[in-house]
Amino acid sequence: MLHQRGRCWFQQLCATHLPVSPDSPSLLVADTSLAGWPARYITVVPDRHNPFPRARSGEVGLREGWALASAVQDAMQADQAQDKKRAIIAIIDTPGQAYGRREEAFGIHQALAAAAGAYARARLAGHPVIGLIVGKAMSGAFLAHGYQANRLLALDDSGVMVHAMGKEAAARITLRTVAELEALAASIPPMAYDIGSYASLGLLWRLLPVRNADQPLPEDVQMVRATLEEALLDIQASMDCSLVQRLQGPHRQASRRVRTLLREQWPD
Amino acid sequence: METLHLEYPATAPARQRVLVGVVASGDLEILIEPATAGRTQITIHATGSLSPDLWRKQLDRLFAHGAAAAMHMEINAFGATPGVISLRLAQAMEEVGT
Amino acid sequence: MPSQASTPLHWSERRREKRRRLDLVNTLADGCILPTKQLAAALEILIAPGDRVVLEGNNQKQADFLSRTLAQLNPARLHDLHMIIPSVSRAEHLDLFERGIARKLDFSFSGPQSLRIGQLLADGCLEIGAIHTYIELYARLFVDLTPNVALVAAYQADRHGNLYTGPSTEDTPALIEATAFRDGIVIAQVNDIVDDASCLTRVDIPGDWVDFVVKADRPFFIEPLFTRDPRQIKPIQILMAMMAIRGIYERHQVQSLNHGLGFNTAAIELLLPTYAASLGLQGKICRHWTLNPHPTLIPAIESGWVQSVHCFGGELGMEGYIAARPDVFFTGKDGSLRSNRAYCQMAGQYAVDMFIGSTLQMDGDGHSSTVTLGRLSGFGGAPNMGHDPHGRRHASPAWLDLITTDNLLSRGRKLVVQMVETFQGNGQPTLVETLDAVEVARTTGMPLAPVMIYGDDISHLLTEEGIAYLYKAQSLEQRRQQIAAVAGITPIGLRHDAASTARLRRDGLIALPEDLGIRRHDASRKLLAAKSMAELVSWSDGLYQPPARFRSW
Amino acid sequence: MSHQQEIAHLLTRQSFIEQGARERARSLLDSGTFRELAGPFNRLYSPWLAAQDIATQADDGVIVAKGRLDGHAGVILAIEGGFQGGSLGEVGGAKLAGALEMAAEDNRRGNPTRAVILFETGGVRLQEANLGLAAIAEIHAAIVDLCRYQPVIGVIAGSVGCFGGMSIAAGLCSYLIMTREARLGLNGPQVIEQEAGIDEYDSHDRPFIWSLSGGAQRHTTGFADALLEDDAEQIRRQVMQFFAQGQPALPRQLRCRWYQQRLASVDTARQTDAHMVRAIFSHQKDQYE
Repeated sequence: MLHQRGRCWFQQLCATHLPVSPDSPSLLVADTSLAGWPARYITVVPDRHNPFPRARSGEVGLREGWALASAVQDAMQADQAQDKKRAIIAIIDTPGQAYGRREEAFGIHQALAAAAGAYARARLAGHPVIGLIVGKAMSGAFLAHGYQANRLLALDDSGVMVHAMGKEAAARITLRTVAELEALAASIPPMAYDIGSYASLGLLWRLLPVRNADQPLPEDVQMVRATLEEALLDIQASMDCSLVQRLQGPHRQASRRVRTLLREQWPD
Repeated sequence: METLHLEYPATAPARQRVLVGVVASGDLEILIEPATAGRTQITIHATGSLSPDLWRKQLDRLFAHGAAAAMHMEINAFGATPGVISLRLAQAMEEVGT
Repeated sequence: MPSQASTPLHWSERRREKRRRLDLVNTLADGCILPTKQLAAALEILIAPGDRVVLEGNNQKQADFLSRTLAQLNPARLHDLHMIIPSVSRAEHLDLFERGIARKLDFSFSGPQSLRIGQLLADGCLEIGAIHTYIELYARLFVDLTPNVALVAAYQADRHGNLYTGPSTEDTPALIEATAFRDGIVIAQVNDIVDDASCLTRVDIPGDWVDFVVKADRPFFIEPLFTRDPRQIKPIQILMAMMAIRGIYERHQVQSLNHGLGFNTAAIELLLPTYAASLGLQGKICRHWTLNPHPTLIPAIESGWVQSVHCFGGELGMEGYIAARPDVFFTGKDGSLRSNRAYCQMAGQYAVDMFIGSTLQMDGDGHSSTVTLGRLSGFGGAPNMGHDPHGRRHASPAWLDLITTDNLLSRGRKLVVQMVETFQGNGQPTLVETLDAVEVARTTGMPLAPVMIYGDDISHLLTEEGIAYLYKAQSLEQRRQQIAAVAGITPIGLRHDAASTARLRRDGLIALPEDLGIRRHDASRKLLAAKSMAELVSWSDGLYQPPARFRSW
Repeated sequence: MSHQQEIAHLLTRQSFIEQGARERARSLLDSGTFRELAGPFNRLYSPWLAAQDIATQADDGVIVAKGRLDGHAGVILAIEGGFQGGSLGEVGGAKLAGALEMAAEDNRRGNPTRAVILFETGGVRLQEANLGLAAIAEIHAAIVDLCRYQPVIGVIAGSVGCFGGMSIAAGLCSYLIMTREARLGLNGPQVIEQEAGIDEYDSHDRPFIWSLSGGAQRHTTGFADALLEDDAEQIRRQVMQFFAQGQPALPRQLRCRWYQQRLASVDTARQTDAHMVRAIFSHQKDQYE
């Protein structure tokens, strides 16, 4: 039932919501508010009737990619003339992008690009964008849904996981056993699958301890909402719409050094 | 990955920096920078099947006579054969201009 | 009463036995056509325990329906067969031994199955007659290994047994000839049966020589063994190809030749229209070829370098191109290639100036072998082409050029070139103190070490270090010095000393790239006439159609 | 072109695919203007590969080259497919993202720097997994940012192709140039076969793979804007022409409604093939919403 976390947290956080008619049953979209600021919540959920069979378990597939892009673009369009750009909150719980023949054939890369691009443009246009990881945030699916946020938050829970590829597949591709992969992950933080290691990379703005990530207790929901509000205020206070605050982690020294060198050497 | 340091007598400093090759499977890259006259220092980082002893023997043949320019050389190799190593070194020497 | 002369019977035992077996399958067959489903039943009758059976396992074409069916028969009824298989290349070839259907094996080559042959031999499941060269194995079919049964493959048959063996005729004529004309039984699997000869593409084997044809359950397996993707050619191979062209082809004016199947020789083929052309060598070298239809030869053919190519076998995807170039290739009236391994091997042995090949190991004396520990591979045709046939009497410029005296009674010499990198990609030296073959001979009880090419047959050794002109060696000791001088940092190379290398160089006994006017720096893929499969297709005017696994479009 | 002309052309044309990343960058920039930043002599080795005993390269497989593109300030970002399959780790990813960020900053300061990305990549380097993924997200962010000022042009030449998170980056480019040998897809054939089975995707069937993700199909179905021969000069000219054209009227990534409409018409009851994809995306007339 892991993949129902997205739906569950969506429902908890959007208790009094204005449901937006979604482009796809695998997408939940609601307009509500956060700390008195308008907010659109979006999550991808399993849809066992999805016409694309490889995207029935909460994967981000062709329909989901384009629908995410629409949901974000529509919000941008609606707020185009507004000073108060609504916050966009991506609730993330997806086992990954859809792996299939139809997906490749009909250009899933473009669908995911549309989604990632829409979130990035929303951020640049001044929409506060927050990514809340409540379950799996895997690979291309995460790139399309959430990774472009101004702030990333994650539940501190063993069911929460960020990675570029599932363990078994990664082992096969790198010609290692799962055990070898796990041993390596223990000493190479970016290879680890647990959210604690991920947090050490400095990409998360906040790691949130909850008592029950699957069936959140009222205090869990309360705490998460309060942190989302904090994140919103932090974004608004920072006056910065880039991703620069992700670069500060102790394990991102090389990322910083490269940028410093580029800046030094850039002028002609 | 093995790391190996070698040092050889040399002539005048190399005239320029040089980069050749790519660390593809069975290949290597060589980075050369001028050094003070008289010495060439070589650092090798290698994965693959060639033993440090063979690396030394291969480079001895090219540099032990001391006729090459003085340089700092760094080699990054990924399973390169002695044949490929000598080909890349010849390319590098050609570009250094000795 | 005058006894009924037993003599006539005595003199035609083989014929009588053949007749007896054929009569037994009368009810199964429709004339010479065996129904696909009846093959197993028919084989059980047509083959008897202890028979000598030649099975067409070729370099490329495989009589795989026959071999698969044979391997499934009941070993209680059919056992102790003596198999003759030119190329042991399929798993079921060895299942025959594991299951007890066959006992003894004579063969020439066993690339992918070489490890398992070694194991079966060690387990006592298999007894080896001998490991031959191709032409030697065919020769023995006409002497002391005449088959009782031949199991062969063809593309098409008609209802009278006429066969179209198509571009990949390969070994079929030799195997059938030896069987059919000494009252053996010839069974051909075909992909397709047509009514009569007028519907056949052409007749390669007359129906008289064939006893049965059976339509296979699926078309025979064929391997595109000689396709080399130009993308995989490395600068080191281009350097060596440049050295070969300058230091051997040009120097000796090599006009007729055989090439092995590796990337080294593919590089040479692709440098002809570019590098060799820039040396003004077109028309002077590489005019006549005995080799499989290598796709990498297309640019040289299209540039007008090549006058003729005779082939051992075909190559998948080259059919249309060959059909459109009948001046170059041997083709039938129908336009398709006619290959023949026996003739092409003979041509490669007697009629060409040069053989150039490769090996996994060579020792300090120049003996080479592809047999390594645990692997009983044979050598196919390399030893035939890779030696100087003393029976040759016609002269050619290259053959004469290897004479090192001015004595009118000395003979010319074929060029036998080994072209190897001093180390293999796995970091193992190619030039070794002792061939693994020696240890293999010791452990398997072979009378001699399985040597592919003997040191005294090699005229040139080409490594990335240089060329050793071994035909000029005045003594074994000098040959050893020459080999060591181009052996880099292998155990053999470490034997050399700088003074003797300098002397060898001065005396023209070895040549380094710089002696040939080649700068290592210039060894670039830019010199390749085609750099990808797609470019080969363009060179062929769209006639070459590479197999799917070589396509990147 | 006659066969003889074709042969003459084969012998004289300058292959782009054959060139390494540095040479490719050089061949696109105006002659004599190539200047490499954060180059190999800065020795930006991947800290993570070395820790896993894997060979490293001094530029981590990504080249940042500043120079002039038809006289305009430009930067070329070229991925070296020969090193670790063009995979992106922390350093290489930071070079790409950082350079694009600098180009956007230039534009904000009134200096209209242009960028070209030469893709040759399998995506995230699994040995640096989450830092590669994070860097790719930053590359996406930077492309979107820079696209506000200048077209960003992507070239996929081959032979590695463009996969994984970097296929999304390719999808964010204003224009995409491909050759017939290039492939563009989110998931690599091997991974799809492993995840979904050989009936879904046969990773050994090369014609099938190219029929869906190869340059010709991607161009026919509108996922790439130019299909060119493997000719460095033709590719250079096309890059300049796209810059001269300016921003596309409606970039692919903004055509949500059109793509959603087209996908809704797909009969997902049957498995798809190249022909079906061409039929679905052949309605180019209504592409502007």
